[in-house]
Amino acid sequence: MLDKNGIAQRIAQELEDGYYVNLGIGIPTLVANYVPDGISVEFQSENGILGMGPFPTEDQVDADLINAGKQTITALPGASFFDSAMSFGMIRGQHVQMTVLGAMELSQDGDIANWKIPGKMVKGMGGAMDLVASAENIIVAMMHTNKAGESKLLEKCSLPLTGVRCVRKVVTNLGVLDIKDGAFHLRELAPGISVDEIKNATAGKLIVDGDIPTMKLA
Amino acid sequence: MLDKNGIAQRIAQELEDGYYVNLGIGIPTLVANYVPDGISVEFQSENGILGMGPFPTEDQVDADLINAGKQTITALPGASFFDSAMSFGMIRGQHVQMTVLGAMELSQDGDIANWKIPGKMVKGMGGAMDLVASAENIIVAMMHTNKAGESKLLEKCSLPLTGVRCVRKVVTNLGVLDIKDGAFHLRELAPGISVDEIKNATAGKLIVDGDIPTMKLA
Amino acid sequence: MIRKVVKNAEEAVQGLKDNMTLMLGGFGLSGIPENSILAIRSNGAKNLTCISNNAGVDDFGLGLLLQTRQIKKMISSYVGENDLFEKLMLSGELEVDLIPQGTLAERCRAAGAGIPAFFTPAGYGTEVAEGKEVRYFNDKPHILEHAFEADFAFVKAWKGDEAGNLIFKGTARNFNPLMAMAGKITVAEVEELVPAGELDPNFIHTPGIFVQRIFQGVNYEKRIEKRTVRS
Amino acid sequence: MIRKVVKNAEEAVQGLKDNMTLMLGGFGLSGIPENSILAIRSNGAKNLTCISNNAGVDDFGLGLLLQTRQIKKMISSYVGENDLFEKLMLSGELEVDLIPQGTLAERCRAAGAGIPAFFTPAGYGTEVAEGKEVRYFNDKPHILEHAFEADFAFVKAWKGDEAGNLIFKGTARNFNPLMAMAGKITVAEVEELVPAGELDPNFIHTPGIFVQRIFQGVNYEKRIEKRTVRS
Repeated sequence: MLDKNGIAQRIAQELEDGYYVNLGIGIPTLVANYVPDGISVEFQSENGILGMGPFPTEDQVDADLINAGKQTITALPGASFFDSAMSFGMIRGQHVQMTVLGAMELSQDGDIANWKIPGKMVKGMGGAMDLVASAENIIVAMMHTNKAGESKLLEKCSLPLTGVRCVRKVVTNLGVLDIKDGAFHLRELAPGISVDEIKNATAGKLIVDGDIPTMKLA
Repeated sequence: MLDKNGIAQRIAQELEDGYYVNLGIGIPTLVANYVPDGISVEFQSENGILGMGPFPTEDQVDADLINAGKQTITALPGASFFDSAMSFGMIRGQHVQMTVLGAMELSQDGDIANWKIPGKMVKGMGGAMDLVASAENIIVAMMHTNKAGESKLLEKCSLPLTGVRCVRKVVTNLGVLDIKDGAFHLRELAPGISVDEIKNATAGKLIVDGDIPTMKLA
Repeated sequence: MIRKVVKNAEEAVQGLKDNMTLMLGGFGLSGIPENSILAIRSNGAKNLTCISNNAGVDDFGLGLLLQTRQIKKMISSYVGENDLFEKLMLSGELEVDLIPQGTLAERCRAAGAGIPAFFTPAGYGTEVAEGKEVRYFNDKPHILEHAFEADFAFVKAWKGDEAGNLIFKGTARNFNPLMAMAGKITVAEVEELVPAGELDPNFIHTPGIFVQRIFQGVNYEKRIEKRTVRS
Repeated sequence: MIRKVVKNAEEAVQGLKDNMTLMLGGFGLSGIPENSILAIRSNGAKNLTCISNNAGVDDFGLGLLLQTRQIKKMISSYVGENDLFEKLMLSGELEVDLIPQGTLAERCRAAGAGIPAFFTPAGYGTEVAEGKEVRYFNDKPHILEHAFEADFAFVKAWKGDEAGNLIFKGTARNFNPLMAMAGKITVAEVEELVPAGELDPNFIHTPGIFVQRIFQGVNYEKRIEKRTVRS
């Protein structure tokens, strides 16, 4: 089974040289720590920076330099700042090649729900709806089941949607699954996880085609 | 009768303190020479400058600094440069308080034709259609009649339109006329011009209400 | 030079009245018009509709106008981080309209640029799209969104000049330049106000034409919501 | 650092083929991609559709691609100043689509920003509006306009860095930043190419994400169409 860092590490294998990448809050943020050697990517944060760097040292902290999670950050050489319309122009215009975000639920059609739980305080969707409606290459990072042990990979989402038919791939603590043709297609198992464990934890239609390899993490 | 400079001088009296102004090519350009004392205005050129100054001296000439007529210009203190989308954002968003442009024909409904003569080479509308469709305060500067002596103030335009129901005022070599309620309303006479001369030169519906004063030029 | 400089925030908010719609720049607590918010509180106008990406925290930013119950409605993309907000929202005292962040930004820009409506894919198939026109472009569904209208826009810049030109710093730029374009009256507060001619015309983020009133702000707190440092 | 630097214009136009749609920055002869135009001429691709505010003059700018009959169609707002253009247009060898300048600019931006269509008042009631959807907003008629699509965008900047960030100078900015956003492949030629980190990230006009290929141009002529001086 993977922990949060393991999920991030596996997702980082999806990065390709030259990608501009938007990372959501939580597990997705950790992906930046595992960029494979020999490839160059740049991170975009939708509040208006391209070329986002690591957290600052104490003396670098600047209230005018934060990420979408409102954390203080730094800018790398070659960075640029821009306004929110330009930022979402990049996103809607599909200039960002990979988007990683978390989810509460996913459906076998690629629908995603990650912003609202009826009856609870709703904080808002932030930029998530723009991201999922626009990007071609959306990867979800999440636990396979919720705290109650129920599957988050469903036939249909029960929560209000963030976007429809948009997620192509999900990396969970149990494995890697592609989403296409109305089903979850199991591609890789997390270390120590069996196909049966995935079957038990997946409520939506699951396709297991041939031998499923266990993922390789460096 | 006014010459081109006289028309420009009279139009300049329409300027108010704090106006941002877009001047078209030809007579309108001359308006900048007659800004009344004691008021401050800024000139916008739609190719991307606010705070346009006079023509440069020989040693100031810069290929990267031109106006919409492609003439070399200068920038005044407080100027700014911007892209064409921002520039027309200013125009469409009605941030420019006064637009002065030329016309081939005007109708009594405020329609304007100034970009195309069927059968002749058509050069294009440039920014004129955006300007006339957007601005609240459009003043046309032109001769009252064409080279054949025919009125350019018509019941209906015969040439392809640049915009409909948009022109509020026209200053010609013969006088000043407001356009409203489907008619030209004579407001001022050019020096030496009689009401009858205006009547003879105006093909569209003309309203002459009371005594018409002769305009005052400083 | 067109005169735009006002003495302070109090003078800048003159004309602000009950029931008006305001835009306020900033993302989180970064780039928020701190001085103007305090002056709006002193002004006391009530039943305000505020368009702002976030709603501040309990004791800073727009949270201050929630304390005084001056806000009737918030139009935002994300409103966490505020206990009073939650209480007012759940009790029905505060209306909240949640909008995708990119749509929020584009609706501000559209207002300033004279674009009354545009199509965007964001929110299709979600409750955000309810009641909105759907149209396909290149086989992809989009929804029609409209420009905002705002009586006042309050923005915060790093530097500004007496002609109203503004320069923002880092990610404190965010919604500020878009809202500056969109206000019937746009008020800019700046950390440093300089004479016209001191800012390079090539590097102006907001041309002065969009700014009706400008003043040099005081006592900037520039609070940091999540100070995160490298170990 | 994402690799974007190419050796020269010839390398930058690789992949350009017959029947493609190109965008080319510039207003008049100011800010035009001089090097790229020469490379397009050498490349020889034919039946090109060119989106550009103007069409150059007889012996400079896009006029050079008219000479070689590489352009099938021009999409512009103003095309005077060019005898060959007139001849080709009147003989039917060249298609011309004339578009209001602000609509041209906004359709470029829309293409880059993922906005497939928007409403604008420009052109309502004129032949520009023929066949287009009309809708009233605030009692004012608007027409629906669509985003462009372009296989290549060629832009010219003053300075650029190896990350693809661009800075323009004066009114040579014009359409360049908008077209840079809109090309499937955007080629930027710059007067001065510097290492990443040398340009202030606060004053980038076009963020590098929009630029796929960048090179330092040579032998800039920067011709002036109407040299006008004060006496």
